[in-house]
Amino acid sequence: MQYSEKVLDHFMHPRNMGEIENATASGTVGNPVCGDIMKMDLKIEDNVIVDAKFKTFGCGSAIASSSMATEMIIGKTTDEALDITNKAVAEALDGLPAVKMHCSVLAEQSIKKALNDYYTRQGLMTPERKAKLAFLEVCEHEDHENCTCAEQ
Amino acid sequence: MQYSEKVLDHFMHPRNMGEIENATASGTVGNPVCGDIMKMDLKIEDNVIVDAKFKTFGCGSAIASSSMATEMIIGKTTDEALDITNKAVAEALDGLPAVKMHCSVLAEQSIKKALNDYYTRQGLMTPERKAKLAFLEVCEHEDHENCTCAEQ
Amino acid sequence: MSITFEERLRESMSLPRVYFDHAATTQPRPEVIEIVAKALQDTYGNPSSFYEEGHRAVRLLEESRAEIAAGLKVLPEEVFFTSCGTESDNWAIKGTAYARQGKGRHLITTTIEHHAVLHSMEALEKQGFEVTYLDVDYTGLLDPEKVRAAIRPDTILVSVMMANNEIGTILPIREIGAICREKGVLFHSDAVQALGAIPVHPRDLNCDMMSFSGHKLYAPKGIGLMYKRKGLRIDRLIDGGAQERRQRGGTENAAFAAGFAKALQMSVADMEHESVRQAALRDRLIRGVIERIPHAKLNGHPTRRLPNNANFSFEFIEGESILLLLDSLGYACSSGSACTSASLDPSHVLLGIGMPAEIAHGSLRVTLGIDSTEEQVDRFLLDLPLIVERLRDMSPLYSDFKRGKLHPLIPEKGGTDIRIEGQYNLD
Amino acid sequence: MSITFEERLRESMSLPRVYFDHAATTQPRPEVIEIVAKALQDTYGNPSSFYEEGHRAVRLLEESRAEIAAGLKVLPEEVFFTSCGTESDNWAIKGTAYARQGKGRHLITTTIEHHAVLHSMEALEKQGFEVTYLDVDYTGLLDPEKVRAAIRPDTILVSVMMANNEIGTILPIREIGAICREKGVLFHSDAVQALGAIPVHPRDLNCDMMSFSGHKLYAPKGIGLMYKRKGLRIDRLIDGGAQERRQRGGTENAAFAAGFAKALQMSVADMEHESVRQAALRDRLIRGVIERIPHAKLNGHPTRRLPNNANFSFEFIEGESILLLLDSLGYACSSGSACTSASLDPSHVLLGIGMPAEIAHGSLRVTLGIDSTEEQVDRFLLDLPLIVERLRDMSPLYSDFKRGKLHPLIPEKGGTDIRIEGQYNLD
Ligand SMILES: Cc1ncc(COP(=O)(O)O)c(C=O)c1O
Ligand SMILES: Cc1ncc(COP(=O)(O)O)c(C=O)c1O
Repeated sequence: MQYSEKVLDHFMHPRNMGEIENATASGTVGNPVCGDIMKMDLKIEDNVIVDAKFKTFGCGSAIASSSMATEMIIGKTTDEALDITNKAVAEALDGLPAVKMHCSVLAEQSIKKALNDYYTRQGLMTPERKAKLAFLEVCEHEDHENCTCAEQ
Repeated sequence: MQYSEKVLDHFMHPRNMGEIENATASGTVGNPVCGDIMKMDLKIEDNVIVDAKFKTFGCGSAIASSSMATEMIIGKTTDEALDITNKAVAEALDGLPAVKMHCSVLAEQSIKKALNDYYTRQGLMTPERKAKLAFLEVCEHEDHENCTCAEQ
Repeated sequence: MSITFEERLRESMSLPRVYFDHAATTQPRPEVIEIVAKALQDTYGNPSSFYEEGHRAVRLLEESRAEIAAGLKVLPEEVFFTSCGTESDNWAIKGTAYARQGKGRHLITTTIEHHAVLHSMEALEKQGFEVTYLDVDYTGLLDPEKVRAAIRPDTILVSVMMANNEIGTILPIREIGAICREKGVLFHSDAVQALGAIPVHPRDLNCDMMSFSGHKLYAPKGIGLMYKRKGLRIDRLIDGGAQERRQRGGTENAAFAAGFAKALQMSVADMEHESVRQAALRDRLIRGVIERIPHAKLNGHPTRRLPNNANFSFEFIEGESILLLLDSLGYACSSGSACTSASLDPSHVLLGIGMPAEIAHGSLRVTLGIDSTEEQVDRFLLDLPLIVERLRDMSPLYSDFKRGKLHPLIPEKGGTDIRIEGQYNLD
Repeated sequence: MSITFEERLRESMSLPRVYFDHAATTQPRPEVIEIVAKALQDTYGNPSSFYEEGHRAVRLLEESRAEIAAGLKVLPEEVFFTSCGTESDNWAIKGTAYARQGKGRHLITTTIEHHAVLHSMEALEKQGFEVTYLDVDYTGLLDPEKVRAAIRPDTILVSVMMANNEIGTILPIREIGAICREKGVLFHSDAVQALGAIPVHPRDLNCDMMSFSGHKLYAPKGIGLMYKRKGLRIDRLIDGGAQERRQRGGTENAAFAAGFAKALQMSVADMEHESVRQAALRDRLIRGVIERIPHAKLNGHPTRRLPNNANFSFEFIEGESILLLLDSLGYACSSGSACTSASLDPSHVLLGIGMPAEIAHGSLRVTLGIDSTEEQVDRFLLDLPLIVERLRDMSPLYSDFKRGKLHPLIPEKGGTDIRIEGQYNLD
């Protein structure tokens, strides 16, 4: 198993690593038992993500995926960010090894969890948005059996 | 599996190979199905083996064993020759590989078969001699199951 | 002929040795040894390791796999490295049997397979599996229709070798494979002797699994291959780590894998030329032997045989003594397969093609290789008749024949397509 | 400390790489490579062949076997060559199970064995055998009395490793073997990690069978050994020709056998000196790591461990990312056994010694070798704290801890003999 240059670059030089003081919204997914936790902080102005920062406990591809994810959402509207899939994150990294695809899933979910927080708190939740956030129903109660690391 | 120098010497330069015209006695043991046949011709004068010649169809150690056997019996009385064991033949050859010990058995038996021929035809058979030749009872009717190649 | 054995024995001291046992094993090509030694030195990482040295090893391993796959015209993920041809045979047969025993417990093979196959089958028989051993004809060929007739509803595997290691006969495995496919039965072929000598493309040959071994094609001893069709699941023989797509545990021998890839690539590149060259040498050898030695016959198929294989029977004499005298004159040959040389039984292959034991004991296998020359063959044709004559002079069977007491089973003028009938009638 | 990771990253470009993963595999010694290359070239005959080239090969093979037997203080006929440690483990376990199933179908092992053992056991379980997996304590030790208590009338085999490949703990196999002998149960030990590092004498250790692998002691990958007590009959794993006293088919890899013999002989000769030297380096490393890195602990036994093994847990961070950063600074290390690196699960060994999964994910194994130096250790002690710090800075768990939201499982000052209790209580 070997990582692409892009993954290694984002792992060695992570973009937007850190936390945002007084973030507009924040989302944490994963579980230390599974070996991955991602925390995504967003600063949102006029429905546009003006800043994003991550902290990740996890393997190289988890760190790279969160780094890449922040790059992909900064400057996007929240609804655009909501449409970013784990595949898009993985592709932007020039691919991930099969056993590591769940890292890109975590990145997608950490964004969504933060956006869920945002929409809910701002009273902006719509049925459409809710539908795109449906997975969180499971995720909120996640345990080792249901967490993404058991997915592949 | 490798032969001793002695075996190779007797194989490459067999002693007393051939047949004796008007041999006093002669014995053939073995079976082409088993891959070994030894024929031993003896010239006996005053109960002393004055000449012996062999012909052998068989492997290297079969040829070497018959060659060695002829050397061991020439000059001996028939009763002395009767006491020569396959172990003595094998030892004289500095040993035989375990799977080849039956070749020395064949050498012993070819001598005995010739001596049986001699004692019988000369009316010299005694109970003692008969006892030493007992194995021939089996050997006369030998088939693939009973022949010496099935012995080890 | 006025030259004697003793003279040739003296002369042979100053002659180079002649290696005529390429079916037993081959000397690794210099290019292969170089690659192996370099890999042992430079690419020593564990291919499963997660750092530069490991990545380098995994690259070497996977490049080797891809090169081999290209040579076989299969996918890299269909190529599995093993430790030898024997392991591949065991894995294919036992792995299939254990994985499919729910479907049935009947297997089919031939009487002339290598012991790796036969003894795997016997091990399964002890565990309650049932095995049908199909007879071949006197040339070593198997009628594919016999396979069709032997397949039962509970048949789970057919295993038929591609080319026999003793008599060189090339079996009609494509046709057998087609029948197996039609009947929905898995088909394995031991192609250890074929690879490198003739084209081997598992897909074209309708094989689900094939076994190969490096040391028959100028790679080292201790590396084998298994081709296993994509998607086919059988049980593991060697359980352990996640190596070889979790199908075969054990830290990978990337050095020998690279050696195998190089050897195969070179053999495939040489094949067109070498198979013609070796077949011409082989035919020169066969013609010379049959012409010069009375009561001699070629064993195996007269034409449908490996380009490097000649196997003879000489009446009235025994095989090991031929080998010993050949060795003393500088030749490395065998009387059958190397791995049974400690056994006293006549070759199961020769018995399997219907040869009586008394003739089967007197066989000689000569197998040529990339280093074999016309000069070597001609030298051999000078020496072999002296050896046969010398041993016949010692043979009581030959005396009997000379005295008219024994009717020969091989006619005096011999031949390349003789079926032996009957057996000795000794009085 | 004023030096930064980025500075060290730039500096490391001009530094030689440091190989600290000798438990995964080793680079063959130059003397070994030379012997192997020479044997591939000169001793290419098939050891079963009946002529000079074959005799030369069999001599090399048997001399190698005798040399190894001398190193193990056993008889040459008790030493069998295999293709790897994994094959030896499979053979010992499955071969015993199949041969003795008439007597019983129960086997005993531990939870911290290598996958070669564990997956062999699982394969047997699928076939209706029953396996007891004994727990070890938090240091990796197994109380021999637990084995006694687990033995039943239908127990046919106990398999307990001599030294663990991840945490380096040396298990009391002599005592376990004595109990097995007393109870009339066969005892196998996987000594793959022990051979070459500490004295291994199967008889003294009351072992009926032992598994070894060449590549852990500076011989090539692709050769293993099995010690099998004289007279002990188990089933074959690889059926075939008459090689290895009819116990293991396949043309012998005499070249690697000779390499193994050389490597073992050199390791035995070096052992007294090297084990002291490496243990001193290891202790310097352990002390340095625990002193310089907060919330770090040594895994395995504090003293009863292989001289070359150090295994750490670092709280709040994950193992693979440590390895990647180490690799970038020029170090080859591992987080557990190499053969499971593709897996996402935390090490079964760390779980087996009772470590909670959240800590088990953050482990690092450093294993030294004959080429390891004090300079390398000191360089490592400079770099590792930077790496851990960098990853903790990225870790949301560490933020939580800093904010007092998470109670650490490893105390700040760390240690070499810490038993972790409880698990995270995340809100
Ligand atoms: C304890 C232990 N057993 C078995 C093995 C397997 O050895 P091999 O890789 O030679 O199959 C290893 C190493 O991989 C090991 O560390
Ligand atoms: C037809 C055939 N199958 C299998 C084998 C076994 O190969 P290996 O010696 O690599 O185990 C051989 C040669 O020994 C062979 O000729």
